[in-house]
Amino acid sequence: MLQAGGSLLVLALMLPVIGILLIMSLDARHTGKIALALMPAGLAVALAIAARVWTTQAGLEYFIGGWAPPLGVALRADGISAVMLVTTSVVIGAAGLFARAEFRQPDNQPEARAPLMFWLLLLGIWAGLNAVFLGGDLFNLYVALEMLTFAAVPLVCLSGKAETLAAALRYLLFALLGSALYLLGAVLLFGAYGTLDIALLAARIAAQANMASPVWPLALWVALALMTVGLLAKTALFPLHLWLPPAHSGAPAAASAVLSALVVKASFFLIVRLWFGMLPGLTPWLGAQLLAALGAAAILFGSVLALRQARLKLLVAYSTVAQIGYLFFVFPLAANPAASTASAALAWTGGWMQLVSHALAKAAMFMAAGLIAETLGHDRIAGLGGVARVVPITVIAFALAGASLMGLPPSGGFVAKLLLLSAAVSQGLWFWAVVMLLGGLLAGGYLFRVLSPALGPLPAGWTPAARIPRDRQAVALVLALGAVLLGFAPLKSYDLLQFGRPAIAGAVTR
Amino acid sequence: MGEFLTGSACFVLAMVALGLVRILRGPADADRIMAPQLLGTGGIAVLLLLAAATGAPAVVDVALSLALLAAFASVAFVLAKGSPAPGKADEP
Amino acid sequence: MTAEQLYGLCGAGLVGLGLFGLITAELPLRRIVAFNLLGGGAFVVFGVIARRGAAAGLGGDPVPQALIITGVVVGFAATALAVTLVRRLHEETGTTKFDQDELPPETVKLSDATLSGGNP
Amino acid sequence: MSAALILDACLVLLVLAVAVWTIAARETFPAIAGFVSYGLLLAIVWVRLSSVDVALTEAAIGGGATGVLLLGAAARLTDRAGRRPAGIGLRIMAGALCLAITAALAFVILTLPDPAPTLAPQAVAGLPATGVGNPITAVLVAYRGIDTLLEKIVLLLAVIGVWCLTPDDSWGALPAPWGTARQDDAIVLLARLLAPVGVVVGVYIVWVGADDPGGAFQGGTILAAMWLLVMMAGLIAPLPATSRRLRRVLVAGPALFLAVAFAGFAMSGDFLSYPPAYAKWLIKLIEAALTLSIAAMVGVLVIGPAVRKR
Amino acid sequence: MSVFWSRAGCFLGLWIILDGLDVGGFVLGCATALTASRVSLRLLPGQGWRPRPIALALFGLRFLRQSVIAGADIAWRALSPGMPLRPGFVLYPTRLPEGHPRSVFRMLASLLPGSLPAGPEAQGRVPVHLLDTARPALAELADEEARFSHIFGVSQADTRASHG
Amino acid sequence: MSLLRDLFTVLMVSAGGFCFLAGTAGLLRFPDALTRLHALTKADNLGLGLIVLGLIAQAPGPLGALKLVAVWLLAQLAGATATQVLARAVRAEGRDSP
Repeated sequence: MLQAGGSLLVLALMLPVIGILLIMSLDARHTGKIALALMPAGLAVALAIAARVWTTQAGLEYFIGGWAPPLGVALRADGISAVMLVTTSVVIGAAGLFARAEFRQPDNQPEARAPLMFWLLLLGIWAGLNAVFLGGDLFNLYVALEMLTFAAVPLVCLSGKAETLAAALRYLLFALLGSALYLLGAVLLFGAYGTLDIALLAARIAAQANMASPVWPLALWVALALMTVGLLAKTALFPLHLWLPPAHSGAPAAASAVLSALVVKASFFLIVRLWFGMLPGLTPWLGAQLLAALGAAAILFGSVLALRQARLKLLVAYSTVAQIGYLFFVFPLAANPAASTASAALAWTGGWMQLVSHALAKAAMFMAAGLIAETLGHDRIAGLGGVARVVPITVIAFALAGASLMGLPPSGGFVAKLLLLSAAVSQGLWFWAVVMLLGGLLAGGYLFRVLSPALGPLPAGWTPAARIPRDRQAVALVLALGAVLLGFAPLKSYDLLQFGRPAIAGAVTR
Repeated sequence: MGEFLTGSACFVLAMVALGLVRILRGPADADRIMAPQLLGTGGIAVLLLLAAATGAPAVVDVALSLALLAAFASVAFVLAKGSPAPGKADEP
Repeated sequence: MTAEQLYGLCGAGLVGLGLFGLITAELPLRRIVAFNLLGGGAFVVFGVIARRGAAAGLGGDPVPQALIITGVVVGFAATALAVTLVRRLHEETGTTKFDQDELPPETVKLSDATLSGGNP
Repeated sequence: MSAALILDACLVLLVLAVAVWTIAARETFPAIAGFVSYGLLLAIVWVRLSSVDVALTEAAIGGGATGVLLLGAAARLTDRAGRRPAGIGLRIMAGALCLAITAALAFVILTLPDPAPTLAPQAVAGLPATGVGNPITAVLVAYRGIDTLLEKIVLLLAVIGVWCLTPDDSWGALPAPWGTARQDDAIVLLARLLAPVGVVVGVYIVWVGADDPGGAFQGGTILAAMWLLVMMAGLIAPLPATSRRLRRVLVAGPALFLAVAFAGFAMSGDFLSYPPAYAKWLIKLIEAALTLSIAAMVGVLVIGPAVRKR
Repeated sequence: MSVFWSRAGCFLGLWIILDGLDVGGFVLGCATALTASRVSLRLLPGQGWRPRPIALALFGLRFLRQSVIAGADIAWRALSPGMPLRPGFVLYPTRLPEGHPRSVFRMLASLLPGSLPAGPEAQGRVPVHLLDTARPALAELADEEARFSHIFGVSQADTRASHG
Repeated sequence: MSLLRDLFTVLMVSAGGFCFLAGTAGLLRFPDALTRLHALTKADNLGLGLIVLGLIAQAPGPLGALKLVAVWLLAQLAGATATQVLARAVRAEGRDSP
């Protein structure tokens, strides 16, 4: 059985794994080189997958070992997977470049812990993310989620400081709770439908729904509820966000960037897979509203808390709590049975645009915050005075990323929020529109708190705690520019997001 | 015969359960760590009985693994107890 | 009541107990144990589903059985990581308790966080 | 009512009682002693559910690795719960929530479709192509080999995570998980006598796994337990995280698995597919390599990282 | 070298007990037995052990008998209404050389009726916990020890460690 | 012959069960940790031994029977080690002194 493009999917999944195995078995001096060499290769594979999805206008699918589901496991890539794969390799690559100097093995000395661990864990996160974006099987996705957890938690406490250990422990406990609930849901689905393959599940659920006397499939809803709650804990949607700020603010800057930009999105991606991919046309209306309500609460609560933070990294982390909220407007807006197809498509595109632009912007922002903290030797917002004069590129990156988060035109964040907003308005869901606008204002508030002193005068007699090389600042700037330039992407390119939607099953079921 | 063996397994399990109640209540940690020991022996007996009752020889392998690892909990406990204050567990 | 139903209820009970412990326990080590109970419950439920799928001369559906093994392994790895984290935390701070309340320290009052920024 | 059903009922009650004890015990240590017992009881539950493979896993993990891990931690961490238990309001709310979830689960389980959907016939039908006789091994290494491969990466990441928790100044130092107290000669004797026997049993469990219950994970865990026992007895030293040999053993299994998986592209057209003529031997080779890696992984996970130098 | 081969033979026997006689398995069994024998020899070098086969078998039978008596003894004490217990400690002066012989003997002693070596010895005296201090436990232990040292060919007077 | 064999099994397994009963009675009634330890290991190991003996009669072949014996021997070894080790732990906790 020849499955076109399948080898690309396998390669995307296995490149980081190969990296981990190589680093573990070779001398530590090669660590950074191996990881950095794999990153362009990974990007090329991701782009090739995206190109394939674009040209075929449908999903790619690969049955591993030639064993078709339900017995075997399928890998699938549709438009959103392709976009996520590309985003992931860009952000991971940027994090790698950013961290290259910081996590270099010392020459002519015995192997050091942090550099070795950092690269291994970064590759672990990458492998986990790719596995999540490509997985077509609920249990395979469970393993993927665990890969992500096991790589992300140690990154949080890479420095070994007591407070980061506590943050990592809290993160791990939340994540384990999430995985356990997710697994339980998957188990129930297997019991009820005899398969773990998302496409097959979708077909069987749809068949059940079409039957003349539909039995209320309680198993389905219990499973969906358990899995969604579990994944929400991993996404840190309010009120399950408690673990996120200490974890993301305690990690090294490059790791925070990856965690905030990508890792929390992986579980969101899975929620979308479940709600849209597994239940095409059956999305529970009340549940979707509830998710959006939590999202709205996250926006308001996270923004207000961001406004109250005294430390820059925590502010950025709370901003992630808030920005995640926007993603959840996709559920009522794209799955509204009353909405027109065009309006639903707008919301869908807007949601993913928000995800991608936030990924780029937040990665840039965490890197910038890390550089600022390095320069100053601390990250107290009260002590930011004049930092723009020392590291102008960094502050510009921070400001550009902030503009995208606020939704200022012409950034990617602007387009995302505009799309979501217009979908909300066209569907008459005014309330969500108001929350989005309010969130933008609050974001402006907390960013202003940072930028206003940063652009002010330097205190007299100030000396930098560390000199920041230009290339590290440039990485943050490029990411921030990317977030802004996303706003200029030709409208046609948004179609990529639509391939395979909403019946992800529809595109690939044979 | 199968019925008798299953019944015996049930009886042994009930005995183990009763013993477990007593042990887990302590008072000392050393009492409590007898629980895995009790379950080790009792569990092996139950498994062997079940293996014979259901004619599943592979179950004997489970009993074998349990027997191989039966002392582990006690050993781990004693070592861990002993380690914060070296020699503490060894003084008479 | 069949044996499968009995064990199914057992699994459901274990899940509830584990979840309760995971939410309410004060010490992280107890939460880790509760997580293991919860996982065990989920696996028992899965095992019941496997048992119900007995066919083709097998005592149960081998696919869920194999997945349970994978799940047990992953659960063990999680336990090991969590226990190590707890021990390291204890080594650093002398306690394993971490702040259960939500706000990290060092927040400023909203009224102080004026839009003019916090310039000293 | 048959004896079997009475046995099942006893077992279920006992498991639930031990679980309640584990959650409700005030002190940590009794809870953990209860939990280790729970693991052993689950092994019997798995036998009753006709999942002997899982029972073996549970016996090896619950009886050996997890017990050592948790008991070690519990005996060392002297933390006690505060006088103030979690707020009564929280407990009631959590209790209600958990009760609701249990009730929903119970209802779902009792109303699962009848006849149950099953993949058993398909799994059996695929066996000839894999050359193994134990369908569970076929699922783990062939049908859903990708899960097993990624699971090994999960284990590897857990090892990396555990190593990552080494304090910087102790990187490369030997972990000393059981202190340096004078060894108890009973333990030493046990290690000397049991370890070689355990090697035979471990290899046997892997070997029979091809056709009967058993397999790489179960056997590997038993080997790991023996390694741990010998270290507990102080007969050999643990290996440091910087040991190249250890790292190669850790990587060997997953690497070979991956190599065979990629070779599948060339040999039979698909990633992770086996050419039918060699399938059986390739699978056994992979299992053998995985066993070594698993033993090393489980061992390292239990030993933990080197601790801070004083 | 003969120690190595005799142990390998034992482990091969164990393999056959476990796996049965199957050709493929037998080859692996041989390899495993050799590995196990190497492990065993490394952990427990062969010097100082000259067990006599027939005596060993007799000792095994005696050991079986003792453990039956031990179990019955406990059962009697536990189930009789008066619960005849007079628990206490004695210090048993062992004459076995330090090291394995003593460890093995303590292990066997822990299976004897009513006695349980508890705690490390001091100056060659092993604290033994007894269920019934009225029994002539010291004499019984000494008797067992004499048999033990005869069978395993360790001299009781020898105070030097049989191996380090 | 089969009847005789079954009778032997019933007898031995019942005796084994009785030993477990006695062991549990000891656990419940004995006054301190060390005496309970006696009850735990000796009675239960004898119980296991008797059950093994009873099941040997039902074993599929000589190898199966030997495997049962191997299980029992391993359990004995574990029991003997655990008793000593636990006895020390009990004394280390200082509840019973010589």
